[in-house]
Amino acid sequence: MRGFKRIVPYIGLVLIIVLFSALTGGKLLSFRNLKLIFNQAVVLIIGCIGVTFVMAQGSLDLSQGSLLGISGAMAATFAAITPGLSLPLAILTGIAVGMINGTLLAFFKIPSFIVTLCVLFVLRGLTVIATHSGSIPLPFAMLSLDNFRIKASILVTVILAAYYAYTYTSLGKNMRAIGSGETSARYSGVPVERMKVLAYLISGLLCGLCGWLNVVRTGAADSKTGLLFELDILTALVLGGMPLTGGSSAKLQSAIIGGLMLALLSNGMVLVGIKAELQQAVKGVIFLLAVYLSFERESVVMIK
Amino acid sequence: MGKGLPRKILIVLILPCAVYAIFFALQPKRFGNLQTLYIMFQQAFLPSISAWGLCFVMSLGLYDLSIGAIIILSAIVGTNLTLALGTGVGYIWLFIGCLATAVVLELVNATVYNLLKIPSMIVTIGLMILYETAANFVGDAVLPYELSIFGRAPYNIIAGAAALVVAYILYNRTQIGMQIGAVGGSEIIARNAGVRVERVKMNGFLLCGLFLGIASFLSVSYGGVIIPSTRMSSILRLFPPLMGYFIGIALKKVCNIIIGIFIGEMVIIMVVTGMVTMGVPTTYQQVITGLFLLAVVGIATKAKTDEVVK
Amino acid sequence: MKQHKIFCLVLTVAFSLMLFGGFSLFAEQAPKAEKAEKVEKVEKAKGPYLFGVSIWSDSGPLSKKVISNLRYAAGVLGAEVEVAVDGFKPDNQVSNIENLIARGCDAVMICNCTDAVVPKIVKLADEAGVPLALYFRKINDPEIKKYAESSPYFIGNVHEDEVAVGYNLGSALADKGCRNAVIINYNKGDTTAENRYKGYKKAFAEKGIALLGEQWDILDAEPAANAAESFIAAFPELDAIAVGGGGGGPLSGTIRAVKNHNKIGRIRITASDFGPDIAESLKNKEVAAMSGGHWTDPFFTFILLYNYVDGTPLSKKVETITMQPIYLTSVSEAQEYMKWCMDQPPYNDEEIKNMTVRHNSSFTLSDLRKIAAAYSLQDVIKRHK
Amino acid sequence: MSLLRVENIDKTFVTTRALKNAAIIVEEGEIRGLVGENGSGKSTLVSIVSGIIRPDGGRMFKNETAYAPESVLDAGREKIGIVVQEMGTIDGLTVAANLFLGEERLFKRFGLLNTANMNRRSLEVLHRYGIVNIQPDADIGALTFEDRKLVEFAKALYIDPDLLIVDETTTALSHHGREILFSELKRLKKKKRSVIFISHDLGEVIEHCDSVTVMKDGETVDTVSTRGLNEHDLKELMVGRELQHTYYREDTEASYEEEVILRVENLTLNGAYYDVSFELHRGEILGIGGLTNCGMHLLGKTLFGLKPATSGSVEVSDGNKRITNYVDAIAGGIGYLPKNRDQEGLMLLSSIRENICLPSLSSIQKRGFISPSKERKLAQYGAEQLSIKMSSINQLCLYLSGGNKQKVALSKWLVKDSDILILDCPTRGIDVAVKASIYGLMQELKKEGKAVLVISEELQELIGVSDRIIVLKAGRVKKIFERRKDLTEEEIIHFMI
Repeated sequence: MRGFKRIVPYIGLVLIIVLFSALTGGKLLSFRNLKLIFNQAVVLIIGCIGVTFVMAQGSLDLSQGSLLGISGAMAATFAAITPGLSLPLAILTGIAVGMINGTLLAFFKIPSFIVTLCVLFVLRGLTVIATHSGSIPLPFAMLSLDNFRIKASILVTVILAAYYAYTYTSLGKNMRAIGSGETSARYSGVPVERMKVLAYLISGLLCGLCGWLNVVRTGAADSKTGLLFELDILTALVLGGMPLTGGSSAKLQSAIIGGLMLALLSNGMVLVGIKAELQQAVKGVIFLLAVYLSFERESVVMIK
Repeated sequence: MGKGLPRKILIVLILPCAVYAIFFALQPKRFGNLQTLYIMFQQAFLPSISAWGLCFVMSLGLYDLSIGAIIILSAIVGTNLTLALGTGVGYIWLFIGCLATAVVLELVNATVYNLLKIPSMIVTIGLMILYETAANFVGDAVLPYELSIFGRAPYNIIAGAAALVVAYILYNRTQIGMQIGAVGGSEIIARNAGVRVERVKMNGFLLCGLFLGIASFLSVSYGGVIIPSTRMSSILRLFPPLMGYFIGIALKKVCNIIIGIFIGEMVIIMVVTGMVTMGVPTTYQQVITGLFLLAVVGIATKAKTDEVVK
Repeated sequence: MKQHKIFCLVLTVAFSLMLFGGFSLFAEQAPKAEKAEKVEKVEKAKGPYLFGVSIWSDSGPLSKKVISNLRYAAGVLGAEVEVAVDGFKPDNQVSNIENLIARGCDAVMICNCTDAVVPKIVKLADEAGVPLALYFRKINDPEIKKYAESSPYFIGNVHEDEVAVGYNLGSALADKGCRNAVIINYNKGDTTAENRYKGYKKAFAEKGIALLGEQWDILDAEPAANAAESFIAAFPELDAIAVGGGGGGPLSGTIRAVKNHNKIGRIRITASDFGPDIAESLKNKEVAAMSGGHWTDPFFTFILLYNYVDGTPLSKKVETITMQPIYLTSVSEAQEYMKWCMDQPPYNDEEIKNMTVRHNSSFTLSDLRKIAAAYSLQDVIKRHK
Repeated sequence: MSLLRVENIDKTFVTTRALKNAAIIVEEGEIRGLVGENGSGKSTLVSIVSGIIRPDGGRMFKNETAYAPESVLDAGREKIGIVVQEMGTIDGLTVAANLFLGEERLFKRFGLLNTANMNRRSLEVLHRYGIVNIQPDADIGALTFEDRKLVEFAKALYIDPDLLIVDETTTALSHHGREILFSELKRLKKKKRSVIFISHDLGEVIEHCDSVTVMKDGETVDTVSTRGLNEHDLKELMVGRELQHTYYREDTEASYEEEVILRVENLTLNGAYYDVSFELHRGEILGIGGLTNCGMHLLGKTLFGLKPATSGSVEVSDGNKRITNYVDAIAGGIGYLPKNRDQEGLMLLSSIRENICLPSLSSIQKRGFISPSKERKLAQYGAEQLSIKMSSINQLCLYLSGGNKQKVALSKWLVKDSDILILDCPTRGIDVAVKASIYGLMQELKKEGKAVLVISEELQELIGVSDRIIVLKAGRVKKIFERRKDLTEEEIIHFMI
């Protein structure tokens, strides 16, 4: 049964692909469209990967939406000065915010739900200020950076690096250990506080990268960029089978599967021509169903 | 008991008084007058009522992210019901409509949570999307002015105060409230003591629905119009009550959470109104409110060294 | 171990995707692929035309009316409309355009959230060879405008002169003798909101009205009522509230606040975007003047696109069409507006058909401009009475 | 007619067989002791009797009528009350609310709770049992553990039970608390009520009980009268005679190398322990004994760098490194087995492999890369070394028995090759066989030249394994015993209390 539950997200992904390609007469799997889905999923997947590190510890990161906005705004602002500065600044912004999140959680012991929610507010305000209450266009020259191969290599690099760090290094193992049992992990020598800050740092870093990718993709940093992105990430991860409690059953694959699934759904429903007003409902039902089937009740002591 | 009480009251009043004093000092002409205070007092009720509802769910250790969608959908159903049923004693229909819808929706929340046995945060996100869609299909809520007497003083204060009393009694003086506290404290011990945990959780959601019903009734009376939000944007309605709840939790040691929530909402509204009157741009308001909340919660949270904080 | 295998599989797929993607990039540049694409297009043309619309929301009076009106017009012309919601977020706007093009839309239209997103969208349309037009918007940034106009697939845009809207409403306040005003507006940073704000400020400066305060990001009735109450309490001298927009909710909330504080007659309100209860807001003269009914704007964008797709473009150049919103000042006007514009389409089937070259070979761009410029309550009544 | 008759009760927790054909008969007006090793199934048995958990099979009769409680409330209706071993009160509620949890309807009037009445009743109840220092409207979180236990005791008593079950409560109680407890038991007996009393303090059991039932490995082995019974006989019943001689070390001389491996100087943690100094040598097993709250458990945590001391120092001789946090401690070669295994010792929701490898990750990684095969090998090696019973190293620890859990918790320090092992209650709640293997392991470590520090509440164990025993009383070192043949518990206890 546990084996089955583990592969529910994969089955879901395959089902969605089969269903939608049947409904669209194969249009879904045309190269053009696959590229589109990839384009739309890149930012989400990278964002999800970052948050995976946080959720592996059983914490939440809800600050992503505004972080995407502010890092994008920083990228665009500095791109106007020198295009070369945009990426480092977006990433630095992410790291700084991650540091703040992590420090407030680890050392001030404020629950992550509250910390990241408050930071979400603060950053949204800062985004609006940074975009001068509007939007900052990117130099035209940088639009060419929205290139499939650049994005593909960034995504593959991020996936490989994250997968490596998550699976084959003490970093990832320590983080999952914190999710499985913080006290036991501490008593086994896991530097819990450092790991917590580090997880938010990674999450922030990758979100900064997302911010940059997003700006390059749209050509604009807008005051509304990334609004509710944190919920997209949360749903994608949960859809991909990520347990909210974290721990050793938290898999990095969830980020990829979930991100792809969400992008496939959005794209597929437009292709099939489902009425716009109904698309959300379809998503909601699939979401609940997927979690219902994949949720590992036996390995959770209490369902909150 | 008696001896600590004055001190506690004093501590509780420090926060709102300090905020008031700061803005009064900065803007004595605009902020200080009684009317501003009166208006802020009225405004604090609306988010407080939702927060009281939320409190019953959050006290159980559960989340309800769908409250925004529930308020919207109940207000829309209630209003359209009223308009369809005739408007003689319209606000009674409106009240019943809003209340019944909200309670039914929370019943759905609780049932799905109990049946599917998946975390409440996930359940309520999923259902939030469905409620939003439903609301969008029903249409807008447009309440005629004659039916919205509960949107203005003193009726809104009467309704709000009644809700406060009800919330206080339910939370502190009933079996349901006490059992909610017990299950929130320790599900296992409560179960061992013979508390029927599933039913208590159900009750928590239903009570939340009760207050959301009142909140949606007062919301539509106050603003006159409620337009459905889609694409999860109804979650934006969750934040004001949630902020008050956070402050309520922070003040828990010195005052009852129901009253703490109201004080919290009052303080937040003072901060916002204060900034409006000072002419602080809206964007800075968001930043300042966020930082303020973080500061209050940060100062009040004193986790024990060994405590696990997620 | 099973996990590992599955993950490896996914990785392989990702890799191959990347590789193939890379190839297809090459392939696209090669002439061969272009041919293939053209063939595809010819096939599409056989079915009814499909128009992709990316809109900010699918709820609220304005967006709902836009969608229903477009669907109606498309129905008359035997075309179809595919709607995608973007929430005014740049990334979603780009994704929507991508998805709509992938859906096989013959043309796409969008209300862009900012000028800055236009180059990307134009680029997408260019690459796919799908005509694109904007509604409710004009491009302010000269550089972006130049870029967009250089594209063969950018058809044009339809917009209202929002600065003029703000100015007119601001002047209306001045005419009523108002001296101290506040502005309640929706999203900070939104082009339309900012333009209306500019118009108001211009009018206030010219007519000597003091702007006491402003509050942004208000999209619902209750926060608007909150803000209005705060203003009323803080500024006893207040005699005018300008509501920048937000789809009717904020206006309604503001009216309620003014009513609840018994300031009717002492505080004048102006608003853009009609609320859902238009007649009520004018009944007791709470509202000095309001503008709205501009939901026909996307309809003109649609006509532009339809003629283009049908092979009879109205112009070879990028065209900008300007139209006026409807101003309402009295209950009777409101009732007529409801009757003639809301309960029945402002342009009937025959009129819509006459706006296409297919049904009316003498139809030209200047005709369309005239129709758009003439759009007003009187115009609609005159035509349909 | 017996008050309670329990027959053939079976209970299995996932993979652990907790009870096998357990049976007990309690007569009216009898105080029955229930003794047995940790993990022998005492708590499980009384949990079933009191309705906390349900049995897999077997029957129960109360007053010769079938009795199958679905909840504690059911049991309460049948007049069976229990004071559980763990925390049984809920933070954030008042004393009164805890006292009447699940029984709130008693105070309902017109749907509301009359809290004033509830407080009054609570005060009455508390006073009735001589508990005068607790206010009913106080938040229970503000009380000490003892006071919270007394509230639970009052909660179990106020229903006027026919049968009261007291599960291992006395260790948490002070002299005053115990007096309250035992006088109440006497009163119950006088009223022809019965008691099941679980305690590890055998002397206490013999003194206050009429008869005693012995449990071992989930079975009820024997029931004997306490008249003329001595502790030694009772212990033999509990442990089983055959294991007695292989259980502990056979040598009777203290033996360790000269080299000091860990030096503790003037260590003080206010409120816990004061001015503790000692040296731990290579090849030494050093025991620390005392009452539960004598500060020795916190001392263990400080040595491992988890609880910073107020003053004084802990130094690892290897490079004279001072230990101030747990990361340094592990780097200095210290391993720590906490007392609370399920919360602190193991990640229950992780696999055996993950648990065993966690502290060793830094040593098996190569330029940041941790090879899965190396990890597997390490875990396999660790698991085999202690012969952990499992389906595979990928099994979740949640489903292991107590003894195997303890082995996993120990294994992670063995594979880490720690020089110094701090074991806090290493044999708590595990069966005899595993106990023996842990003692054997300690001796092996000693032979390898490692140092072991055992913190234990069981004196017999300390005497059996240690080279030296440090006795703490109220946080201060009272006496250090060298290993010798005729060292007795009595001699040590003298310094403990």
